[in-house]
Amino acid sequence: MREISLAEAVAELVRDGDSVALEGFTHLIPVAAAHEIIRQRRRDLTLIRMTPDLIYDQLIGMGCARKLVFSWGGNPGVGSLHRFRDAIEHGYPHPLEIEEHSHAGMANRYVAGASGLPFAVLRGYLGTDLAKVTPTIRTVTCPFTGEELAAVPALNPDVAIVHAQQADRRGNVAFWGITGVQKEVVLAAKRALVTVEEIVDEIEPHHGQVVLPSIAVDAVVKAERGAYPSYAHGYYDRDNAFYREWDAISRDRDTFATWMREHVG
Amino acid sequence: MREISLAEAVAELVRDGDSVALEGFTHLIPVAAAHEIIRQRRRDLTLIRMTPDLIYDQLIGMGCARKLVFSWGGNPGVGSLHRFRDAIEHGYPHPLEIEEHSHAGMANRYVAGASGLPFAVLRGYLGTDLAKVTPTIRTVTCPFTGEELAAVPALNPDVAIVHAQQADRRGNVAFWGITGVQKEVVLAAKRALVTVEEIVDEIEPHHGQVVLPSIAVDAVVKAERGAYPSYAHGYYDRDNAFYREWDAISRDRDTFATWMREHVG
Amino acid sequence: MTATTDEIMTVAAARELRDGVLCFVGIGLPSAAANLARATHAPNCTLIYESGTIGAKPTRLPLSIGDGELADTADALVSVPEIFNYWLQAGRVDVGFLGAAQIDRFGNLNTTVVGDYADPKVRLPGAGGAPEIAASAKEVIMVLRHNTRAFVERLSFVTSVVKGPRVVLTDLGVLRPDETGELVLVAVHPNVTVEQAKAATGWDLRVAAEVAVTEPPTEKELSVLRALHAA
Amino acid sequence: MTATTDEIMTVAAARELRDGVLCFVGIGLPSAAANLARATHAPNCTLIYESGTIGAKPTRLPLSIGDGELADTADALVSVPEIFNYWLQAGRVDVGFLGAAQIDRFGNLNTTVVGDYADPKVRLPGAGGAPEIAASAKEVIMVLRHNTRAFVERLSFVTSVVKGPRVVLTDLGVLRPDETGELVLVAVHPNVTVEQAKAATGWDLRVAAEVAVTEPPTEKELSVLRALHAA
Repeated sequence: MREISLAEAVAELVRDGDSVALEGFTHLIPVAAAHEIIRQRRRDLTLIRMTPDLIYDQLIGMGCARKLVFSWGGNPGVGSLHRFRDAIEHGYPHPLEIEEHSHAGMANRYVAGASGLPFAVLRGYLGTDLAKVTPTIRTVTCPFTGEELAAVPALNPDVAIVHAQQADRRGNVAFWGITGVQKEVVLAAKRALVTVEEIVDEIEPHHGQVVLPSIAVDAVVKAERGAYPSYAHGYYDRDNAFYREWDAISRDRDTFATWMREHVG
Repeated sequence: MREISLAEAVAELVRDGDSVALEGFTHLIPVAAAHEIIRQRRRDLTLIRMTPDLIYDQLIGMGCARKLVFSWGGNPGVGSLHRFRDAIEHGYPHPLEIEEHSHAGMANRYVAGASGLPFAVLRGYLGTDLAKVTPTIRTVTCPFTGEELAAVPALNPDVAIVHAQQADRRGNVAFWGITGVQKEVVLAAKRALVTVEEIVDEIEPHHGQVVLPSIAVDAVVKAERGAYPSYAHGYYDRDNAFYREWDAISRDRDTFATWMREHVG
Repeated sequence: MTATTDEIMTVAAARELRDGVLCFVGIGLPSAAANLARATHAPNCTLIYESGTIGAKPTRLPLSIGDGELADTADALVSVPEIFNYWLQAGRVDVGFLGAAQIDRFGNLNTTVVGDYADPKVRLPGAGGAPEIAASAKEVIMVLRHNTRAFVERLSFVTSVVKGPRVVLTDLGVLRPDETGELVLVAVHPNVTVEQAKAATGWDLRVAAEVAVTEPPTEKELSVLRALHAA
Repeated sequence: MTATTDEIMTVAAARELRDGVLCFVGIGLPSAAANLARATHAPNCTLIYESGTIGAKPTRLPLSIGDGELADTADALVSVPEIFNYWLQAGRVDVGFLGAAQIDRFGNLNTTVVGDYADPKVRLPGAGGAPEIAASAKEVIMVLRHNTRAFVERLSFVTSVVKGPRVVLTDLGVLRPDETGELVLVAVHPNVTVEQAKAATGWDLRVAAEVAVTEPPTEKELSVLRALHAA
């Protein structure tokens, strides 16, 4: 495995204008990598993520994003994402284009992307206004039953970024606990960066473990506590208090800017 | 978990005329359950399996099957399945209807079945004669790119039967090693029977482990060495010699009948 | 113990959950109600969270749908695509629990925007798992606070269309659909009047011929609920 | 050591595998060739078997595509749907290795029946993974014994249509497609004549202007191959 720093990996893999998916479903959110993207002042990104949360609030608030592809944008268990809302409601710091799906739609878009298919089929969106405002929701007819189902196009981000608990020295990556769509987003993306808590000699089995073989990944970088304030199962807990504090930090534009300058740089 | 014998489970869950999928990809083939079906003299079954091997040779040779849905019918590493060939080539012991797919098609049919979708989409069968002889291969057009892809209907067997290494006392089932399509076939089926090597207090994690929660399964039955002569990773090895011997046993109708009477009953 | 209106609503929601069902749980009030049910009259319910935990048995209420407690106590952990495709879409879920910012008289839900979609007054989180839970669960239980901002004549945006039989639990009472699908007030909580419920509804709320009064939370229900919150 | 014709064929096939590629391996001769390559000039190949093992490093040759040895030595174990969807169909596979009962002059393959489909003379195993390997792998290497039953003017059944660039290794020589896609004899193995190859082909086999002679297996190649078989 190539030795590389997080700064080098982001510099090499994430470019202005890219579509970038940082995934992690509550668990294992790639916070360290998101902060590195902010420090490197990437611009015009199409940010993709099922659950835009604090890191996307930060990326949007710092002006990195041109567009957001998502299915649920909130601070889980707390409330609104104020930078996300400010961008959509008031165009601050600049207007944000959105492409909005349901969780089932987004998950299946990644599955189609990972599978090399142009689209995915699901029972979804029926009767909702989502299909009216999102042009990437269409229908397809079953050639056997004649039933009409929803169709969504594959997602193939330029870059996928995820955080995992472990990699071995050959670059095989292990996640366990809640593993979300991490396997799918990595396999759907053109380039993949994985930050890990720890590099180990041998990956030990764990319940619900997902292993990505090294050939699926372009760079593996050690980033201890790289998912904080989210959590890494077996390493550290979610800092629920910080999620609550973020509400006050992010509510005001200046408070947010000051906090980012002091804590992210 | 309900205490039940294999004979009771098969009597309750497998009925004449049912579509029955016994899966296990080389590893964990549910041999004990197949033999119980033969002993209970089930008839007119639609047998479904990606890789009909010795157990399907036996079920077909003993006259249990009316139809076979499959993608590769051979004795892996050895050669032909002679009872399968005798049924197709000479209609012995009676004619066998076949519905033939590729592995990719069969795997996706189970995925669609497990997902509650009427069909699956894949890049497959292009230019082959399979689409000419198999009416369950059609096409669908991507509503985004206009690309034409293959479509196959969902498989939802009446009964799925698989063999696993362990179940805990609440009926959660654990497979590891090569897990094939076992999760999908169980979730696609109307009823599911799992035989296991061992009932344990607590399922320990293993590399590549798949856990089926108890609610996905109708009956869990202990059947030690229930996959022999295939293997159960961590319990016993594949009896490669028996696979070679089967070639001679199965080649002749009478030798086969005698062997079955003596060894299965 | 005196119950708060939120506690009465949560207890009423928990009571709707029959034992033995497979329940797809959203975070917040639905999670509190489902776990209260599991800890009292419905110990054999299986709880599924969209994060991929099946059969989670949390002893404290998770703050998010992906808390480690859910993974630690689950029978099985699966990916998010599997939860939505193999579990929800496949029709295995008996009961879905949903909240919303807005509801209309037919129980359709809005969690997307207040105001115009392109230029919203309030941008809400969005759909999440709700449209497919609403469509695929055999039965949907909705929980939301009763006021005219939430109970509206016309939704700003239809995020989810609820299909199956359903019940709506509020901090004022209980609503169930009649044969046309329109929600009817069938019960009020203790010390709540029918007039209060009507005044808190943005349309002309239909009222059942006989309006029941909710049994107040028992000591057991309240103490278990508070323990779940405190843990 | 004197090499058998099967050994020469297997060694020739192994040499076609460039180091570092991702190779989807069928059982039998392809598996022997791929593992010989990994043990000699191509140590950084990643082998995928359709049973769901990625990066298997077997020290003995598996009898079937699902042997425990493959799982024990793999970097990752995935389900069969994942192997076909996330790995093969996604276009990650550089090289597919295929055998067949029949091949035509364009490299199309039959593994289904000899004779009529509805009333076959010989019922063969069927498609397995071959149609999608043939279509999705960037390059396909075919290995089969050279005789007029196998090399036929017209296939009884088209099971697989090979798309990418390809090579056919037989026990007599090496065939590669020209610009029209027709297979041309480009090399013969030691002690094999062009006439023998032509006589073993069921169509009028085209022959390259210069027909090379295969380098005989080295001592190293033979001893490693035999050790793989013996282990």
